[in-house]
Amino acid sequence: MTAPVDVEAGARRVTTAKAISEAIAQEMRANPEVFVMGEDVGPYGGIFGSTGGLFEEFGATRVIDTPISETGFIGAGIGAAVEGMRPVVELMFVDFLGVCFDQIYNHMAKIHYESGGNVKVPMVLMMAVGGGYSDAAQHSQCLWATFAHMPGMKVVAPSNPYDAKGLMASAIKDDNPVIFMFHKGVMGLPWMAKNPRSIGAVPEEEYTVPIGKAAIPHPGTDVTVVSVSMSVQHCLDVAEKLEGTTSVEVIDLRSIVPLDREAILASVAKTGRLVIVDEDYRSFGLSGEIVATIADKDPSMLKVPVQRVAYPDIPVPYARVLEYEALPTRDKIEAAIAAAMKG
Amino acid sequence: MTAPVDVEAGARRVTTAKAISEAIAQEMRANPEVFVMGEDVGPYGGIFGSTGGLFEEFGATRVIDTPISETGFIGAGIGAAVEGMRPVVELMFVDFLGVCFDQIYNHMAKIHYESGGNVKVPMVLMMAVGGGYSDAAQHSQCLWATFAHMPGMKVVAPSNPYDAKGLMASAIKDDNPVIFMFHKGVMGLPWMAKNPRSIGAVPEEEYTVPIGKAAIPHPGTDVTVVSVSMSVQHCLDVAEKLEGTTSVEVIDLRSIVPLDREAILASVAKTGRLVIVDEDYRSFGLSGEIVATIADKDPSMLKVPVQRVAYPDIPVPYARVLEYEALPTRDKIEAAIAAAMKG
Amino acid sequence: MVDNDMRVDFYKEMVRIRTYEAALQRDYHADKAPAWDIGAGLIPGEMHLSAGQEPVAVGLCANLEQGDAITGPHRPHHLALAKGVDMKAMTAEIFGRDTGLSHGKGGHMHLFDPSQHFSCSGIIAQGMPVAVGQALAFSRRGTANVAVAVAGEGAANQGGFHEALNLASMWKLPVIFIIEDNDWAISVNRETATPIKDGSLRASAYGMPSARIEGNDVDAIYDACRTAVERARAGGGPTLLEIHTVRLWGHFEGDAQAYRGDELAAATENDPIPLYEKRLLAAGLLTEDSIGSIKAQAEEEVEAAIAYAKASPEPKPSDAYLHVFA
Amino acid sequence: MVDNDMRVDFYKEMVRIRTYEAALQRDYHADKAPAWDIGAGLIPGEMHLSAGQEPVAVGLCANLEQGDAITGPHRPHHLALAKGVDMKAMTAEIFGRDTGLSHGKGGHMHLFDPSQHFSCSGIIAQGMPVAVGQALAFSRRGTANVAVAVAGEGAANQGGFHEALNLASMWKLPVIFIIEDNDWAISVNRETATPIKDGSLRASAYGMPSARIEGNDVDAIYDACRTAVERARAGGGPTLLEIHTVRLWGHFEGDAQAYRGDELAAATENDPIPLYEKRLLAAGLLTEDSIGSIKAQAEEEVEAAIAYAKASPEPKPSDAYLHVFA
Ligand SMILES: Cc1ncc(C[n+]2csc(CCOP(=O)(O)OP(=O)(O)O)c2C)c(N)n1
Ligand SMILES: Cc1ncc(C[n+]2csc(CCOP(=O)(O)OP(=O)(O)O)c2C)c(N)n1
Ligand SMILES: [Mg+2]
Ligand SMILES: [Mg+2]
Repeated sequence: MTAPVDVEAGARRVTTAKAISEAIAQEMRANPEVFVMGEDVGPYGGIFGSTGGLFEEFGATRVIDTPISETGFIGAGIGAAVEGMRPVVELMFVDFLGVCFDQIYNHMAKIHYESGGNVKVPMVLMMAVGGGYSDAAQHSQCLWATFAHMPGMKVVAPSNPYDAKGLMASAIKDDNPVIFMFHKGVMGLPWMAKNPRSIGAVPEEEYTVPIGKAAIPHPGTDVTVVSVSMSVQHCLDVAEKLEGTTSVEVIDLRSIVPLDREAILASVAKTGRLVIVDEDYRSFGLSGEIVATIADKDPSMLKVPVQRVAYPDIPVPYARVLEYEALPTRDKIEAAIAAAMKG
Repeated sequence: MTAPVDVEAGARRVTTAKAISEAIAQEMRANPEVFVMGEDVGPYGGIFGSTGGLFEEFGATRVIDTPISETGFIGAGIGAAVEGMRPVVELMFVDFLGVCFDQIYNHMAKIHYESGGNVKVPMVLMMAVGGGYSDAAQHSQCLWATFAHMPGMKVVAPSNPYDAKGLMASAIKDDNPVIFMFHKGVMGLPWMAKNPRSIGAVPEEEYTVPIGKAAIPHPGTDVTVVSVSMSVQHCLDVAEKLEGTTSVEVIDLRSIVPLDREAILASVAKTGRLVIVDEDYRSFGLSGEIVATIADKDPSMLKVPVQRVAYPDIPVPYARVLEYEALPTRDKIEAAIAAAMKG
Repeated sequence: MVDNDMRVDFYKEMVRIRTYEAALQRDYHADKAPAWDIGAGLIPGEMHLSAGQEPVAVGLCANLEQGDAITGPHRPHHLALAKGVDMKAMTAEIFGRDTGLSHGKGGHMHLFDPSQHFSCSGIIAQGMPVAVGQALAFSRRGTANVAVAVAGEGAANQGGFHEALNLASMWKLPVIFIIEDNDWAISVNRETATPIKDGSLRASAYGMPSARIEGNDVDAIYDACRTAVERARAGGGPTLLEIHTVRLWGHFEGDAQAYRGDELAAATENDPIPLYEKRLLAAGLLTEDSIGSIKAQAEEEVEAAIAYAKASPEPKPSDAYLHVFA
Repeated sequence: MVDNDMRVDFYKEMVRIRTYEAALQRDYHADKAPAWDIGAGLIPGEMHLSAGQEPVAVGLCANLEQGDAITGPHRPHHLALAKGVDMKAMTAEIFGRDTGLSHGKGGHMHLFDPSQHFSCSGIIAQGMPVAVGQALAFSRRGTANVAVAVAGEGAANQGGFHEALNLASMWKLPVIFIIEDNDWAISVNRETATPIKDGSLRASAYGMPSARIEGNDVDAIYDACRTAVERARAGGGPTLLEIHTVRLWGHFEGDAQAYRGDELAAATENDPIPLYEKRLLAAGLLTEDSIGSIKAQAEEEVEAAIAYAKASPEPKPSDAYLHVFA
């Protein structure tokens, strides 16, 4: 685990969206086999800005606007990857996985195994996740656990621009399929409310962030708070607020597959108290797996019940008041930390 | 929780496949709005026998063979259900969910919620699950956790003929979408190796088994073994074998959603030792959720580490020797129980 | 055939819809300042308005009865209003209020009115199979009702389109498939995504009758829909209609449409409502006065609906947990 | 055009494939007794054999080079053998051995031979988009290679068919889509599932050239594929070919085919290999002797491959954990 590289004051600060498109551009310059495909990834630059500027630099043969045929173009990405190209394919919203999931989990994820290691599928499938802006039940989910439950894909979900750039570079270089999930809230979009953490210092040069390694952006000793993606920003806000009263160790998983179980175990061994903050649905998902990771080893590590601040098992409602009732907000995180400290 | 109804010696014994088709037939006789739709559900009687005899009795208007268009006919089931019919739709193998998952989780599961309770989708989506006969990576999965992670669907998976008939009757009567998963190994198929438990006493008259209630087919005091579907048969074999040495309490979940958390908690409160046997993939699934259910309440209930005998996070391999390395077999269950007793 | 009374009604209904969309546009943007924040304001979230596509909804729905069904796409308001969905309850839904169609749970892309057999979905083309199932129910019950699936020209490249058309034709069900071809799928032009000019040709892949209707003319749309609906009611099976229409505004609110270039100006000139108004004026069916009063009446109804929505209570936070299961 | 040497080669290759399938059928059933258990024996699992469909594979692959790609369906053996996949490694895979194409991980429905750009999948129609992507790679790299997607007539009702054809046509890629129309999708007859008689008409939905080839005649199939492959190599884009063929045996082994009735007897009479043999005999291209030696040679090759498979070691149990990630 490494905390994000220290960047001097005055360093260039960019949005996560820009960090992602910059990583793709650098890989495209370095490797002619890298190309981008998806809906509105061309002149529009990606609905969430993940491909901004790429069409202008690389043109229509390497930045391909597709019909609304996710099974078709994700399958085409797989075919190109099988032949050794390195496609970066965008599924606009994770919520659309249902129209193309067979290509994803029965093909992209399994071909390498089914071929006994003879066929590689070096492909990045990126997608927007998350809610908080009243996009309702079909456009607001996280669903990382859905991918993570299926073997054969790496799954990453950065919480900030620095990690996003480094993880995208790693994902494109990886010989395996990588699901790259960017939360709309971390993209630093001009048209969405945002935490200042969605814009940050990012080196212009290429670098990688390793897939499968958690970060500890806020070390502490009293309680472990494990989270990923957008929710990490809230956790950090709360951890900073509680400085002086409660020493909160925030673990940013960054990758869901591989899951950095060692980082979690080491922290809980120290604190004995665990809060999990997860914007994906609560049951049968990430939060349960994290708890089980500890119980597999030694349940007595946990001094008190685990607090799961996760999305309740309800579809995402539209009205703001309903959606925020369900989202893992700072207030809920703070209350969960308090409950863990009391217990 | 109720153990399966006591049935006198000499009672009629049928396969799980027959029990399912009988439940459907009885509901079809009682309610003209019930109909069946899917691939090969007509004259063929369902690839796994779930619709045997229905075409002969009810004809082609109520037992409809479809094209290979799962998005099309599952969507059509939803439309019919929205208009108040009660379709029983078969997806031949759960592994095919990827070609129709949007209809399932974005429509079937969410319409009731999105409509604020104004539109019901009383539909059963049944499907075969499970491996053990070298059908490899695309035809051998369980994937109940994939459905269970998504809110809005009930999910049931019987382990024996009695429960299968009663759960199918409940599913058809239910006003909610119900995923009905039958493991090929519990169907009692003439062309597949089977545990004798796949054929059992089943009353001819109609009855229901409640959705959301676990059964305790083998009560015990030393260790809790929680399982579902086919694996329950293995757990019972092991529990019977260990009688006299270890007192094993086997919990047959029967339903994954709603999950009978009380039954699990009550048993673990008694035994302090937990083995989970799950043919679905290990990570981010059922086994983690069960552990978390305990840690949410009181991790100190667990005297020793949890043993998860689950499908490892690998695609299902073809060769028998590879597949059985991965499957939750009796040997592994026995070893896990021994480990739990030692710990 | 369309008669003069119908023409005036068509005009009224198109004005009503446009007035509605314009008012929503106004209120959508009103309180998103200073930084434009999609999640803020009285109407949060994505917003796909239908300006320019009114002739499709009006020409279609003039052929439908309350018991007929529509599954609409992410851009649903024109269809919902023309079908007869209650404007107040729909507006309250879009404003996220407890008096809304779904108590604020669904929002603009998920409008459900079972009394009108109306629904819509934000997932491209996925309403099409649902309409097939509604038609299946109608046909099993022996009603003469029809189900209509409406989707964009972009949606016609989605697998669900193919499967739905094939099923409906195979089972000869009373379904009308309407493709609203507005030339754009967000920023992707039809020519980038669809290799044929006349998408109605796709019907021949299923042995289904079809037509492409040019001109965005409500009269012609009415006639084509009438043929299709009559065929369906009479047991003659499904029809595919591709209707060339125009998207006057952005894909969603906030879309700067840089990708449209000159085409946008041309589109704006093809606004079907002023064009129709001119024809009806010329034919003496409308006068400046009657136009004024039609518009005033529309304003009144729309503002009343918006006022109703604004005055309605929000749902209770804990209502979020209701309605997961029946 | 097909010349006489080619005809003899076609015959040889068809005999080779049939001999292979018959031998697999024998060994598949050999040790499943006493109760027939699908998971037992030397070859466990589902088994979809291709008897009757040899003309498609042979007529197609005679036009292909090693660098061309095929994505096949759940019924892949004829295609794999005709494409040049090594018979020994393929057989060892089907027997679940460590010397198999995939070390026993894939099995009969998941044969991967990257040297021949051959793959297949057990999920209906889902190989079709993958072929489009292979063609995309070929075209980006400027090779003259083509990609072929093969699927059944049942698969042509799946959404993936539609999306793949649309993409390939839109991007004018070197893809040949082959629909093997054997009249059946398991127990569901074409007439129950597909509302049009000539499925090649579906190509017009994408502005794509197409043909339906009747007669299950390898010569005609060769010619049609040749036209398509040449067009693709020359940059002329994709073609859809629907080839009427016959499924002589059950959908999978163990299928009693009660649903087929009289049609089965007729199908059996249409076995393409004896018919072709008769023609070549009549034309003097074959003699009873040469037929005998062709069959003997095929037997020899096939039995050697099976012997190789049987003699090969099984994978180590712990190998199950290898190859999840590269
Ligand atoms: C399956 C799926 N893919 C992508 C999207 C994102 N999306 C929403 S609207 C849209 C464009 C739709 O174009 P069209 O069908 O022509 O309808 P229009 O917006 O023009 O009315 C896209 C791509 C989606 N909602 N669902
Ligand atoms: C998406 C999907 N749906 C259903 C199946 C089950 N299935 C396997 S083969 C088959 C029939 C295929 O028919 P066709 O495409 O005509 O090929 P054929 O078997 O005749 O060669 C079906 C329904 C599957 N494998 N994948
Ligand atoms: Mg459009
Ligand atoms: Mg077939």
